[in-house]
Amino acid sequence: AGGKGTAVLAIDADPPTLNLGTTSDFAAGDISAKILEGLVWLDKDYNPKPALATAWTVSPDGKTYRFTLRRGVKWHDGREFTSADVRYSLMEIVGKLHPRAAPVFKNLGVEVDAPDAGTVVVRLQKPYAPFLAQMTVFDAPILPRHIYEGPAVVTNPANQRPVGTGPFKFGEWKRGTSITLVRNEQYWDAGKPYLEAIIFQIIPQAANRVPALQAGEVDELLDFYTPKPEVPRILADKKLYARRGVNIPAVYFMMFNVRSPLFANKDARHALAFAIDRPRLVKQVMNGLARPGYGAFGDGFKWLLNEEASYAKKYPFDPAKAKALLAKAGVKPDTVTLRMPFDAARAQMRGQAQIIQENLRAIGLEVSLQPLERSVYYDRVFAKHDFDVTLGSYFSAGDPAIGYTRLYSTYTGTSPNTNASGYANPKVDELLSQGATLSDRAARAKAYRELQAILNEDLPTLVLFDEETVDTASLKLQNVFPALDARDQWAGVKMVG
Amino acid sequence: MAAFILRRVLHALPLLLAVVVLNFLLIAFTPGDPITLLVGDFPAPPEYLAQMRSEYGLDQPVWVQLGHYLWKVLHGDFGYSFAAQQPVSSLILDRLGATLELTLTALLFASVVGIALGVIAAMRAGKPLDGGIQALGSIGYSVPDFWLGQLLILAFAIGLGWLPSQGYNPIRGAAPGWEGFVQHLHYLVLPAFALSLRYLTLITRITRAAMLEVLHADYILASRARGAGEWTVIVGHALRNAGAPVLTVIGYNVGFVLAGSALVETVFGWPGIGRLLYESISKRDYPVMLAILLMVSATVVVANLLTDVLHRWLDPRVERA
Amino acid sequence: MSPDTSSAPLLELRQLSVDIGQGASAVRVVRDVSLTVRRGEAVALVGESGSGKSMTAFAVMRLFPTPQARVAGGQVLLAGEDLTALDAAALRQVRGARVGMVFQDPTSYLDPLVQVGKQIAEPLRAHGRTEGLQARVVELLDLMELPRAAQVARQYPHELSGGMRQRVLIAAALALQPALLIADEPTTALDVTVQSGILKLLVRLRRELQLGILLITHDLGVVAETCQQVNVMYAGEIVERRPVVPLFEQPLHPYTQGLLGSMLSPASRAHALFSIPGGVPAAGRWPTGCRFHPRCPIAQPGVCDVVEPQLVQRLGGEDRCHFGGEPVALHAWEKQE
Amino acid sequence: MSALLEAIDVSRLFPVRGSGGFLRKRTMQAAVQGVSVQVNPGEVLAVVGESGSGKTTLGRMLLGLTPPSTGEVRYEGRDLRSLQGEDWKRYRREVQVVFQDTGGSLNPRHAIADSVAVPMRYNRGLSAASAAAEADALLDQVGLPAAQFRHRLPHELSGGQRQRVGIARALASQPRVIVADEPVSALDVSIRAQVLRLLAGLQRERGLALLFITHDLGVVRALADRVIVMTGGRVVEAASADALFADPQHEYTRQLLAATPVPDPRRQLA
Amino acid sequence: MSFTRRLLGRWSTRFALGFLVLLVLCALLAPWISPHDPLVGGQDALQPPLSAGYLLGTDNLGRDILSRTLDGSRVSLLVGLASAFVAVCLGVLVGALAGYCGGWVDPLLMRVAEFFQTLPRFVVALIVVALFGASVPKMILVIALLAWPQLARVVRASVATLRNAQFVEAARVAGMGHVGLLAKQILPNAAAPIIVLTSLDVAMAILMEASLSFFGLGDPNRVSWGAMLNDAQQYLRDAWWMSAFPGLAIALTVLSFNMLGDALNDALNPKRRER
Ligand SMILES: Nc1ncnc2c1ncn2[C@@H]1O[C@H](COP(=O)(O)OP(=O)(O)OP(=O)(O)O)[C@@H](O)[C@H]1O
Ligand SMILES: Nc1ncnc2c1ncn2[C@@H]1O[C@H](COP(=O)(O)OP(=O)(O)OP(=O)(O)O)[C@@H](O)[C@H]1O
Ligand SMILES: [Mg+2]
Ligand SMILES: [Mg+2]
Repeated sequence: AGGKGTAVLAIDADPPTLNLGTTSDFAAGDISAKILEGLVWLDKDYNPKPALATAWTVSPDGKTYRFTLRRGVKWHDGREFTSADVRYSLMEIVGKLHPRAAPVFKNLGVEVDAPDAGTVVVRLQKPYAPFLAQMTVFDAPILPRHIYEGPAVVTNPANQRPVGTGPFKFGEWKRGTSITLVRNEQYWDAGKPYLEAIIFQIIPQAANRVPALQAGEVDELLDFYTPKPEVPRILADKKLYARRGVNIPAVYFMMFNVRSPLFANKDARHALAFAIDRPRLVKQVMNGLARPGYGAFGDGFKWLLNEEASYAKKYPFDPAKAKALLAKAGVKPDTVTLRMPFDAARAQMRGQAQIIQENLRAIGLEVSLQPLERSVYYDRVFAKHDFDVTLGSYFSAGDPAIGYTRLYSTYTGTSPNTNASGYANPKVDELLSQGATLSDRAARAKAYRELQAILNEDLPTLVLFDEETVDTASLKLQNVFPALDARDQWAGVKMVG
Repeated sequence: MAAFILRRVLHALPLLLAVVVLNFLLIAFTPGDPITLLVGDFPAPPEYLAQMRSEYGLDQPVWVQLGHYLWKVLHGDFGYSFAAQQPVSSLILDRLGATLELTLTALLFASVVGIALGVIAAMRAGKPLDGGIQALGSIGYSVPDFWLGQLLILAFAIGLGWLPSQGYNPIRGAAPGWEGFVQHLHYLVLPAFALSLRYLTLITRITRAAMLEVLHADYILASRARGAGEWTVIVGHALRNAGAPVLTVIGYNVGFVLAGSALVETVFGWPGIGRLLYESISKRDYPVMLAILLMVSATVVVANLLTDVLHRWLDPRVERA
Repeated sequence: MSPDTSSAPLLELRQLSVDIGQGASAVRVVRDVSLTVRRGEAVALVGESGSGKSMTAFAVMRLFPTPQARVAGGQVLLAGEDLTALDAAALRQVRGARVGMVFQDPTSYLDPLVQVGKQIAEPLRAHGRTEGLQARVVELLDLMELPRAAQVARQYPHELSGGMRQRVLIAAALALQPALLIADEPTTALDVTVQSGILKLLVRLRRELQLGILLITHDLGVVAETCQQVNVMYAGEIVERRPVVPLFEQPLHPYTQGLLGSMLSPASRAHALFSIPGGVPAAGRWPTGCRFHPRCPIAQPGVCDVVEPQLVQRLGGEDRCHFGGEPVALHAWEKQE
Repeated sequence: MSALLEAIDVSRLFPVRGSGGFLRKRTMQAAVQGVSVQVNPGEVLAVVGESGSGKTTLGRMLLGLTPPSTGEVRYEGRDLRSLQGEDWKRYRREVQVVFQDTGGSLNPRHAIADSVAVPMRYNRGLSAASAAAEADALLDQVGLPAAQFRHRLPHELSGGQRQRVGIARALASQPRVIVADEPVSALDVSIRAQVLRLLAGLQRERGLALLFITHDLGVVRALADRVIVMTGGRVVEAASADALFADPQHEYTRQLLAATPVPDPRRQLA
Repeated sequence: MSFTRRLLGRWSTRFALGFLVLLVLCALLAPWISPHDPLVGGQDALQPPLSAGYLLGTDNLGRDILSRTLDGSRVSLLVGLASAFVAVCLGVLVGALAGYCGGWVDPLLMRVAEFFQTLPRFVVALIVVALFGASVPKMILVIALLAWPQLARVVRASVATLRNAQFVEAARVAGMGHVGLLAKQILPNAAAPIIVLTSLDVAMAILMEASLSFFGLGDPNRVSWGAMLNDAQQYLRDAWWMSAFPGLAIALTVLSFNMLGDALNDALNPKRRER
């Protein structure tokens, strides 16, 4: 009772787990964000809003966070939610197992105290500007201690049928077909949620998703699942609401292996920046749903842009200049073949790679495209560094310090999605650390501007474009996408008609 | 007969063992680390990776892993899928029904229609009808099935809107009872057709050839000389004698249909084993891959066995051991 | 009991022709063949391989081993009724019911996948009998002098010996007590001892059931043992026809004489063996004039290679030789040697 | 007189898949059982018997195509198994075969002159040119004028002509013994006589020994000096041809004689 | 009727042969007859067929479909012919050995063949190429490795029968050795099924390459029809020409090889001559 309507949301595949504390899988986040909650959520302007925490204070040194928890919240199994759950979740699950948060927690030396049932105190060993932004359900979901306390978190059956505090309860998982959530009658925000149920429908073939949306079989299709060429069709459809461009910044880039003799030379890197037709990439690969590369941190965070150092100024499309630079770097035309591995599973990479191949051939560089299965790709690029250039894309998760730092900071390990270029610059490391720890935004911006000046010149990585997103929903759904992340905050969504 | 089956099963066991071992080694010696996929797109701390690795036994030497695996398979345990965090057997069982439904429908459709068309073509050999069936058959056999699937969706689902483009059941739930069943059948039509077409045309061709081979056999003439009607002659004698090669083709192609389901299920979003296999390949889900490959191989072996048994049963000349 | 020669003919072929192929490429493999079989009479059709014996037999029931073949002219009268005028359904009523047919190779003419009992019962079923099939099958197998009839009925062709298979074929042909049995080389594939058993059986059936038999063979020894009338066929035509005794004692056509001469007898020695030189020309490539003249010892240029001889009545039979009435013809081959 | 080619107490077993049983239980069945024959130089020995009596198997053992299970085959007094190198080659060359199946015994893709030349090339080691010349001569000799027939493929010949090619091929090795396995039973009456005459003539002219397998007593009478009669894998009677026809000893021989049709219409079957 | 007359008697065979000859010519001459560089695009993306300068239109990166289709024939034919060749060599060798030697060799080799036959071809190819990376030689090898058993079985059956054929025994009595018997007497007479299966294997290999490329597992440095279809997937509704032409090219090529196989089957089989 109370809810009305069942919304159908498209996803691409069965998620590996619904325990958001251990995965950054997109579909898992899509589903679990309706079941679980974080301490805060981020609105469209990156502002933290109360979720399980009703209020918080930050100490002046930026090292201590005190959260006041919402009272009277019940887990879906009827147990009371307390600060012990928060402490357990942050220390034992998120801090240890979350692929994004665990390294940060470790780096910051996070300690969590629960002085009373309604209060949690988090202590960091050094200040970290985006800390609150990382307390969302996606990076720090709060999980029930009474269910997880025990030996193996990763194999806990609750990962398949999670128990949370969120507006929807887990219903049924038909593998390969759908996952159904039902209304949480006990939800703390009385009256919400408005929907009776949510069905996540698995549509594995991308080409079938937009037709399903247009036919009304599906009520929401996020950008992540949408084939780019179909976007104009969506935008033209009067029955659909599209949220365009409000998104969490993400950049697509080409990383140079500066260990290789060729790209140890800055001129060669510059040559490629001049040679690659970035507007064409945007137009033909992304169907216009992107902005040509702006600089080391893209153009998604308006507060830190450094226009002086931008690519538009430094590296306009100019094959002749590129050729000259190559010659200067000592490369004879048509003598070198670059190896360019990329992740075969990502459709956009192939198109980019082919255009880049074409652009570089025009300046006398042959490129051998090497699409690899993902784990092989990780192994080749991040562990073995066996490449000349490679394509990738990193997601900022709402703050440059969370998502982009790993592109440039000195890194000697072999983990995937790190800085594989081999670029190491103490000055850059220093500035990155400032950007992450200063709490004053203006001060952070200064650090990032300086970083852009250095990085756009050194160019260990060439940012190709900033992705733009189009998240779509049927007009039958109201109040969709109030949060920065389109997957978040579905308690307020209503269904009409 | 029982002894024959037993002997064949005994023969099949080393074969299946070889399949398991080869697949295991094939997968084990590929570059790359499945754990890196599992943790997602952010750098995870090495301790965490190590913990995961030991959790799934991936830190042991290959031959130890193989030994463990064989031991477990012998006990009917196909391991634990790290990508789905479920026992492999329950994962497969979940999907088995859908695949059986799809492949059996496709097989049945292809066999019945294929044999009928083959018989008709053979009886009209050299006539326009035969030419038409053969031409359509050749074309059906030549169109790549993934492309065919897309064309079918484009034509019948998106263009004409007669049939759903993908899925297994209406999303908001099927109607109860009979009506729901009919609704479900709508979802079955396109994938079953796409999966069966190549097979159907193959059966048509083989049936036609086999029928031509026997239609002029002496015993057909003899049967006609005894005044037997066309139905008796065609079905009672000709088809029966043409049955062996047709049966062989049907039986020996079960494996291809199963393998083809990987493609068709992916294109049509059918929640079956084929798609599970495809997904598990891209996720490096070793245990699932291994189990499905073993299952497919075992199905092929069983299908071959059934074919032989049926062959023996149909043809008294094959000695009964 | 001697055949009832006075009665009306059971089977009468009138000027029967068979073509293979269509239009311009059609080849006439049987031309203007006439012959007669009466009740209780065994009539032989002999000749070398390729002379058109089988095609003649198939033409009776308009049932050919190749779809290209067809009856091109003439009549087939069965008890006075013209079978060539019947439509397919009516013809089916004749097949198996009024005419039975037995073939050369009992193995290939039995469906390997069907129990022989079922095959024997097939004509019964095909003509609407549904009851007492089993009993009739056993009865027929008994008639064929097969021991343990009921058991044999349940066996498959490959489980039987050649002689047994041929008996099964005969049983199936006789299931509906047809008046006429066409037997196309029924013993060629069999051992001599088995052959003699089958021949004895046919002789018995002919007499006991008043069966008319058209026996096709190339073995004159078999003819001598079983038949009353003999038709000799060469290159698609009947070249001589006469009752068996005069044919053996006084053959008029050189071809008949040649055939008789090349028989092996216990007395013959290899170096003295006789053979007709050359071979039957391929169908359609018949020589002009008399079709036999290229192999004929008494052929005369200007006559035999120009003028087609006609069947001429003489000495109680007919023959197709320009010199059949003249003394040369009587000892044609001796003069050769 | 010492035998040229002889089988001494040979038997040959073939596996028959037995019925029932758990795992494959092989039972062995004897196709030939304790048979001894001698072929003397220049003599025609006929082997008669019902179908399946082991005639072909015996012939194949004498030809070295099937090894005997027990007993031994000797050529010029020496066990085949002990023949090595040159001796084996000589045996190979001097013991030849003519098969029954005129269609199947010639390679359908080879012109007949090539088929005839094969034994000259391999058994006698002639050069291609001289083999070709000799093959032509042989074809002429068996009544197939080489000029006309040399390039024909087997399917372009009649059965009798094909059988002549088969005989020419056997002669091409310049053998001393020919094993002829039912060489005429597939042929038309008139052609049969041609082939028999040819064989008899060659045998006389070249002093060939002939082992002649058949089930036709007429053929035996026409050709043979001595006869052995087989049933069920055993020799049941061995005698000179004349003696056999005059006074058959074994019951089966008598049956065989009685069953042979007599071309006398006055003695019709009753 | 002569073999060629028999072979060319049907219009379908003439069509198939004509198409294949054309295809081979296209493949050989592709660099010279292509109107554009198949790898170079530009701003003219998604132009429909018959638009200025592009007979068959352009793809999403502005590359000429006609030139790409022509260029794609090279990979398809290379993979098809080369893998069929490898498969035939392997299959004939193994089949001939098994059939001729008999004894313990036969069941051993046939078990090995059976083993490869038990593996689902496409799936194994998918896994191997996915895990070990794609390249044309690798694809050829994988496809050939999975295709040979069928040939081996057929060859073995023919050889085992022919081994005891009378003309082979006659040649044995004529003093021919094992190698001569196999090479000169037996194998030429087993050629019919080998030739027929080869043409079918070529078709199968072309399809397999296309399927793998369709899954994005082809070699992206070379144009192939399957890869073109893969590119076209997302544009199915907006640019039908992107998938239509490579799709047709695959279908026609496979069809032609199949028809050729059928025709050879009929022409080489004397029993079928008159039908
Ligand atoms: N299927 C066929 N297609 C073409 N010609 C055929 C066919 N069957 C028979 N013939 C030809 O018809 C002619 C007569 O054949 P038929 O079978 O009647 O001869 P036959 O006298 O019965 O010979 P045999 O003693 O060999 O059985 C022969 O010249 C033969 O070549
Ligand atoms: N290779 C073999 N394998 C198994 N059994 C065989 C083999 N060869 C012959 N036999 C069996 O041995 C027996 C004798 O056969 P064989 O061919 O020697 O007889 P035959 O006297 O030549 O008969 P026919 O007159 O029919 O040619 C038969 O029962 C046959 O089935
Ligand atoms: Mg005949
Ligand atoms: Mg024999």
